[in-house]
Amino acid sequence: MQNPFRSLLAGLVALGLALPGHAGTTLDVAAPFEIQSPEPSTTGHIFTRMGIAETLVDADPQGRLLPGLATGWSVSEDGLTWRFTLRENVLFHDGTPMTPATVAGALEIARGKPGPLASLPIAALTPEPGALVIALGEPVAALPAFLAEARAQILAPSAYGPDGQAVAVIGTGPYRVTSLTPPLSLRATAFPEYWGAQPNVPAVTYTAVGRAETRALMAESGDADFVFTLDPATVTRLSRSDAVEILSVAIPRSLLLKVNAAHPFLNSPEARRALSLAIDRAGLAQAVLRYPQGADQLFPPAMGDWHNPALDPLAHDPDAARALLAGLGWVPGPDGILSRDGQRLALTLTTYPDRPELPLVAAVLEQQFRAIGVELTINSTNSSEIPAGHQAGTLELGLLARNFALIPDPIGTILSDYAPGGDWGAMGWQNAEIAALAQALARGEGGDAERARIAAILQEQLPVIPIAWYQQTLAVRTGIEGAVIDPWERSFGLPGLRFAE
Amino acid sequence: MTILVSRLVQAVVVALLVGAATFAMMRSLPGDAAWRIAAGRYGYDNVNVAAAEAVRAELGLDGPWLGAFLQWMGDLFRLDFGVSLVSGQPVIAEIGHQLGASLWLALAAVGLSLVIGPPLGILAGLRPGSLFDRVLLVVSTALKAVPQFLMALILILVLSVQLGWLPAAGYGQPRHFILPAFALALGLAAVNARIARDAMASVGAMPFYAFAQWKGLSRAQVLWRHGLRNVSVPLLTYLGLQFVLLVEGVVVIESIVGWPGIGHALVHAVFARDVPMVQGTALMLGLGFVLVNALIDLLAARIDPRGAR
Amino acid sequence: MTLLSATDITVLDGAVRLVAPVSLTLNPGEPLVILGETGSGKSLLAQAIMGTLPASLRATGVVCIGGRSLPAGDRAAFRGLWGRQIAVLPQEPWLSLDPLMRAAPQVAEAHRLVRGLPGGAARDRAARDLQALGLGAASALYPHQLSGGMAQRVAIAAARAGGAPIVIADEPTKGLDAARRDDVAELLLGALARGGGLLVITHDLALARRIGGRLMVLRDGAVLETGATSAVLSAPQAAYTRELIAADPESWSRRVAPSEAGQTVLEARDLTLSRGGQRLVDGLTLELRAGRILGITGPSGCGKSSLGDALLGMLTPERGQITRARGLAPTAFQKLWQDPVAAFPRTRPLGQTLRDVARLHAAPPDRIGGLLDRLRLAPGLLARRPGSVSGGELQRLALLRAMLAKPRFIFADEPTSRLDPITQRDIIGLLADLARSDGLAIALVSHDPVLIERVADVTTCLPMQEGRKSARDAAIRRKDRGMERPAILR
Amino acid sequence: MTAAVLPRALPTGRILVAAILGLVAAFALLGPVLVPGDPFAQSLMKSLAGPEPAAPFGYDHLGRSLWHRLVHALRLSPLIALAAVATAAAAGLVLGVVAALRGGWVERLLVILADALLALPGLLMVLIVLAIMPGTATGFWAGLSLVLWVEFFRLTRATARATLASPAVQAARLLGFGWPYVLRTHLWPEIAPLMLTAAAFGTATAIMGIAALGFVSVGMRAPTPELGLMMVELLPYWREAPMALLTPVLATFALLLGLTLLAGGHRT
Repeated sequence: MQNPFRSLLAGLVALGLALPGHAGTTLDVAAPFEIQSPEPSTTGHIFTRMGIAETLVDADPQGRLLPGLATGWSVSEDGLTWRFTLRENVLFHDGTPMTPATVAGALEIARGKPGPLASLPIAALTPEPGALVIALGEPVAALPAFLAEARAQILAPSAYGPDGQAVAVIGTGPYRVTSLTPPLSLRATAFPEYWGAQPNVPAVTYTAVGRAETRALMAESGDADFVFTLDPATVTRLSRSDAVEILSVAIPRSLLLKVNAAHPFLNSPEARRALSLAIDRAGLAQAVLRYPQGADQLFPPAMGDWHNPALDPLAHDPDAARALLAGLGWVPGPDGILSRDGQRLALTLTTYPDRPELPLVAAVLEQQFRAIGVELTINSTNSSEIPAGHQAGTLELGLLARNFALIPDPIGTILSDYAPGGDWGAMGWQNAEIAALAQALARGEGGDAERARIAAILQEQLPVIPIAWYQQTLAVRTGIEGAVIDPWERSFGLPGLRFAE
Repeated sequence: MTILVSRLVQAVVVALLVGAATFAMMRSLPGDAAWRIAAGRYGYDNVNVAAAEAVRAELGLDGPWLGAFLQWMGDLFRLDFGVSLVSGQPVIAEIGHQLGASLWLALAAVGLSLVIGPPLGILAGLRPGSLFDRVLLVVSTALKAVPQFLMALILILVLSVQLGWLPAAGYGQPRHFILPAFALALGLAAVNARIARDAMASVGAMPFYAFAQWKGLSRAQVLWRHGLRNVSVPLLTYLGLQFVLLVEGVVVIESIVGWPGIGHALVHAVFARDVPMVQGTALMLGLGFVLVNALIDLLAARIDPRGAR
Repeated sequence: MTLLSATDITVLDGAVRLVAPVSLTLNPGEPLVILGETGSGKSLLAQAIMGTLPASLRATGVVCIGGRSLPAGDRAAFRGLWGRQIAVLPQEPWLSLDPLMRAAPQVAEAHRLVRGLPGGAARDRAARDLQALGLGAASALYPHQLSGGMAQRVAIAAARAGGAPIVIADEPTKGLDAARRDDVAELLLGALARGGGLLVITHDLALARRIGGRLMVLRDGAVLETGATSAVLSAPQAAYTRELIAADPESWSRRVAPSEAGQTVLEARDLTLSRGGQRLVDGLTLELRAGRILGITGPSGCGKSSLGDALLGMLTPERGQITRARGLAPTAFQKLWQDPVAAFPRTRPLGQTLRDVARLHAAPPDRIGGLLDRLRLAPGLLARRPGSVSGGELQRLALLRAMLAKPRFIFADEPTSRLDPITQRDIIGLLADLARSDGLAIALVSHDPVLIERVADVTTCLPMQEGRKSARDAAIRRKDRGMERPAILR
Repeated sequence: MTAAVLPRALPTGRILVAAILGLVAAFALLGPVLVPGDPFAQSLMKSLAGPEPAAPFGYDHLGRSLWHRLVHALRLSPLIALAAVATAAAAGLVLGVVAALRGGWVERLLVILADALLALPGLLMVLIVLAIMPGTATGFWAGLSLVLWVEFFRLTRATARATLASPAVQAARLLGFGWPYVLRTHLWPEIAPLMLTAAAFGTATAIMGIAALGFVSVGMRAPTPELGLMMVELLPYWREAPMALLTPVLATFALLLGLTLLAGGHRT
C-alpha cells in the first residue's frame, strides 16, 4: 500500500511545483484584515493601504501631514473655515475626473457613517472651483489629520449605491481593483492614468489570512511576498531565515489594561498603582511579546512629542504593591487572595483573541496578580464586550491594544478616550484638567507643555495601566526592495517597492 | 419516487431546524447583538457607542418574540436570507462566492479519497485475512484516529514547513489544492477503504460470486463484471453519509489554510455573530447533504434495481 | 468411457477427517445420486471433486476429468475446468445470480467469455437457451423479479452455457416447493440426453427417486451403501438407509385420530386477512378442537403464517371473527416457529429462559425435568445458548417451553422444514403424541402435502390469492435469503 | 456472514485498546500525583524550556508545565465527551425504544427529526449551541449531546424494531411476559454491544470536535488547557520547541486511536 500511495503523493507534489506561479510581476500581500465589502467605513483601511484609494491629506512616517489629493490647505483666523485646494487632473479608476463636487459628495457620505469624521462639528462642505471649503461649528486644529484617515477616502460617485453604501471601489490611487472577492482576496493592477509616479510593481494581490501562524508559514514558504503583522514567535524564527527580511518599527499603539475606576476595589489611585506594580513588564515583553522592553508610560516614543521621557517610569515591585493594598485595608486570606470586609479581591478581566498576544498577556497577568493576592478571571471574548461593558458600567478590567493613531494626530484618540473617558479609554474616571488641556490642544492652542502634563496626569492617576508599546512587524521576501513600515498604519507603501534584478 | 418525497421532507425539516436554531442564536446572543455586529463590521479599533447605535438603528434588533420568529421563518421559506450583518452584502451573493471554492476543495478531496481508498480496500477484500488486509486495517484505523485538523497540521509541518514543497495556505492556484485536499482525503480514504474492503469481502463470500467463477469466468472477469458493481452500491450510499464528515472537515480545514470557502465563512460568521450568514451557510450545507443524498439515492436505485429497503 | 473418476477423496479440517476416503465414477448417461443428511459430508465430497472447498479445509485424493488427473488438494488446477468441463449448479439459485444483472446477460457472459462466442452471437445463444427453458419473457428481468423455479432454470442455463459435459448439482431443490421438484429433476435429466454426466447431491428421497441411476448413501463422511437407485430405495441394506427411508413422509402410516373430538378451543368465522395492503386469506372458516390436528398447507406466501398470527391474536383480521373457548388463559395459545434459533433470546442460556417461563407460570420445580425426559432431551442442554444446540433439539426445547405455559392450542408453523427427515419424523411424532395425551389442539403448517395428509385430522389448503405473485416472491425471498445485501447496509 | 469473513477488530486489538486507553487514563488521573504541579502556573523565565523533574514534558511558551497542562486537557475533553455521550446515549436509547414500541406518528416524527439532524454537520450544530449557551464546557456538552443522540437513536430503533418483531419476542409475549422483561432479556443484550461501540465512537467524535474547534480558536478559550488549543498555541514555536507541540499531538492521537480501536476498527 505504500508504493501507490507514495508515488501518487509524489506525483501531486510534482504537479504543484510545476505549475507556474506569478512571481516577478505580481506582489502578494498577506495581512490579517478581512475584506468585508467595498464599503470604506468597514474596509477602507485596506484600500488605502493597498494604494487603491487616497485621502485628501497624507502623512509621512513621522506623522507630519503631507499633501494628498489636496495640494494644500489653509484655515481662517477664527479656525472655523478650512479651504483645501484640490489636485488637478486626477482621474478616478472609472475614467471620470475628480472634481470639488465629487470630493464633497464622498466626504458627505463618509461623515454619515460611523467613524472619526462623524464626531467632527462640520457645518457644511462646499465645493468651490478647484477647492473644497469646510465650515466648522467650532475650531478643530487637527482637521487635516482627520481627513488623512482611511474612512475619509475619496471614491468616485459611481462607487456608491443609492443608499450611500459603496458597491465598488473606484478610487484614485496608483492601483486599480481588478477583482474583489470578499472576505479574503483582492487583485489590483497599476492604474496607467494615475496622477503621480507609476508604481514599480505592475500588479498586487491582497489575501486576508486571519491566523498568525498561517501568515508566518506563507512568509516562510514564499507564498506571500509581503506579510503584515507577525506574531512574536514568528519574528524570532523568521529573523533566522534567509528567505525573508523582517522589518519592525515602534508604532503609536499601546497594550494597556483598562480599569473601571468606579469599581469599589479600583477607585483609588493606590489600588491601580498596586496593580501596575504587580506587572513584570520587562519579563512579559521578552517572553510573550519578544520586545526588548515594556512600556514605562502610556504614550510610546513613536508618538513623538506626546512621549514624555521625564516621567518616572512604571516599575515592577510586588512587595510595594502588597504594601499599597494592605494600606487600603486588604488582608490576605488562607489561599493568598486578599479580602476586605468579607469581599475577595476577585476581578474579571475581559479581552479578545483577535490580537493573539492579548489572551497570552492576560494569562500572564493572572499569575502576576495572584502573586500580590488579586484573583483574576479571564474572559476572552468578542472585542465588543469591552466598549459594551464600558457603556453598561459592568466592565472591571479590560486588556486591549489601543491605537493612538486612528488619525495621524493622536489628539483625536486622546479626546475620545481621556477627555473625560471613552469606550477604549478611561472608565469611571474624570479629570477636568486633562479635559481642558486636550480640548485646548484640539483647538490648536498649546503645545509640548500641555502634552507633557497630560502624560504626567495619566501616569499618576493610572485610569489605564500601560503594559507594552507595540512594534509593527513585517516580513518581506528577500529580493524586494524599498519596504518601509508606516507607523500610522495607513499604507503598505506598495508603490515604493521594486523587485530586485 | 418515495425516496424523493422523504428527501423533500428531510430538506424541509432541515430548513426548519436551521431557522429555529439561528433564530435562537440571534435572540440569545450573549451581550448585545448590536455591539457584536459592530465589532465584526468596524474592527476592534473602531467599535464604539456610535457604531453600535448605528447598527442597532439599521437592523431593528428589538421587537416582540413571536412576530420576529414568524417573520424570520417566513423570510427563510421565501428563500430570503437577508443581508450579512457584517458586510452588508446579501447573504446569497456571499455564499455564491464561497460555495465554488468549497465545492472544488470538496470535490478534489472526494476524488482523491476515491483514488486512494476503494482500490486498496477492494484489494484487501479480495483476500480477507491476508497480510495486506491486516496491514490496511492497521493503517486505516490509525488514519481514522487522526482528526482532519491534526492531519492538516501534520501535513503543513512536514510538507510546507520542513520540506517546503507546498504552500501552507493560500487559494487560487492548483498547487494550493494539494495540501488541504490531502488533509481531507486521507481520513475519508481510510474509511472508504474499510467500506470497500468489507463490501468486497462480503460480496466475495456471496454465492453468486462463487457461481460466476464456476461458470468459467476468470477472477478478473468476475471482479470486473460482478464484484465492482455490487461493491459500488454500499460505497455510494456511504459516500452520501460521508458528506457530513466532509463538510465538517471542510469547515475546519478551510479555517486553517485560509480557504475562502463556505466553511471559513461559517466559522467567521459564528465568531462575529453574523446570524444571517450562519443561517445561510448552515442551510446551504444541510440542503447540500440532502441534495447529494437524493442524487445518490437515485443513482443507487439505477444500479441496484431491488428498490429502497 | 468414464467422464469423471474420483479416487480416495478425503477432506480434512486440520487433523479431523470430515470425509473418509471415498471413490466414485461418473459415466455418460448414468446419473449418480449422493444421498445423506445434513453433516453427512456429501457437500464437502462434491466440493472436493469440483475444487471448490473453502480454503480452511484440505482435500487429498485424485480426480480424473476429461483425461486429466488432478490432485484434489490443488485447488487452482480445477479453475480451468469450471464451466468448460464441469457445470456446477448452485444450492440456492436466487443467491447465485448477480442481483444487479438482468437474467440474459448472466447467461450470455458465459457464452462469450467461456465459450468465446462474439458478443452478438453470445446474446443470441443466451436468448435461445432461455427460450428453450420457457424463460423467454424473463430474460430482461432481474433475479429479484424471478420466482424460485425461474431462478433455478436461469442458473442452469448459465452454468451450462460454457458447454461442460458434466453437471454437478448440490441440493438443487433446496428452498423449492414440492411441485417444482419434478421440474428440476426433468431439467437435470435433460443434460444426460446428450451423453453428459450428472452428479446430484441431495437429502431428498423423492428427488433421488426421480433422478434414478446409481445411488450412494453417505453418513459421517463414509459411504454406507451404493447401488442402483431403485434397488437401494426399494431394498435398503444398511439400517441407516432403512431409517432414512422410513422417515420420509411417504412411508409414514396415517395417524389415527381419537375417535371422540374434544371441545372447541378456537373458532374462526369468515376470516379475511390482509397484510401490507395485500389480501391473504379471504372468508376462511375453521374450528380447532382439543386433541385434533388441523393441517394447513399451500404454496409459499399464501398467508399461512399470517393465519397463525391472527389465530394467536397478533394480527387483527380485516373481517370475520375469532372466538376462543371461555375460561382459557391468554397464554394457553402458543406457537412453534420454523427457525427455533430465532425463537429464543440469542444470548441467554436456554435453562435460564425456561426457568423464567416456569416461574412466570408458577410451574412446580420438577416440571422442566419431567418435560425434558418426556421430550427425550439431555439436561446438559440447558447450560447452552440457542446457537449451540442442534435444530431438532432446539425445536423440542421450544415445544418444552410452550408446554410450560400449559397450552390448549399450539400453532406449529413449518416446525420441521429446516430439519432432517429423521428428526422431522421425531418432532411431528411428539406433536401428535401431545395432541392425543394432553388434549392439545394443534394447527400444523407445512408445504409438504404428503406430510399433512399423513398427520392431520382436518386439512385446510390455502389457495394463492389473485395478484399475489410478486408479493409471494418477495415473501419467499425474505424467507430464503439470510442475507440480501452486504451487512453494511442493514 | 460471520466473524471469520469480517474481522471486527485487530486480533491484538483488545490488548492494544486496554494498553493505550489505560495509559492515557493513568496519566490523566495519576499525573499530578506523580509530579505535583499547577497547569496554570507560569514562569516566564522557563518559556519553552526542556524537561526537568518538576515538569517531565518541559514547558510551553509561557513557561507552564506541559505535563500538567496535558493532564488537565486529558481530563477536560474526555469528561465533556463522556458526559455528552452519556446524555446522548440515554436520550437515544429511550427515544429509540419508544419509537420502536409506539410506532405511528411518534416514530415518524422522531425519525424525521433524526434524519434532519443527520443532514447537518455536527460541528456546525456545536458551534451554534456554543453561541447560544453561556459556558463553553456546558455549551460543548449540550451541543455534542444534541449531535450524538441521533446515532444512538438510530441504532436503538433499528435494533429494537428487528428484535421486537422477532419470533423470540413474539414467543415471550405469547408466554405472557411483560414489556419490562422483554426489554431486559431480549432487547438490552442486543443493544448493549452496539451501545459500547457507538459510545466509543461518539466519545472519539466529541473529543475530535472539541479539539478541532479549539484549534480554529472557536472552542475552549485560553488559558484553559485543551488539546486543540494547546496545539495552536504551540504551533508558532514549532522550530524552537518541536517536542512541545508534539506532546499534545501525540496525546490526542493516542486517545483517539484507543477509542477508535475500542469502537471496533471499522464502522460506517
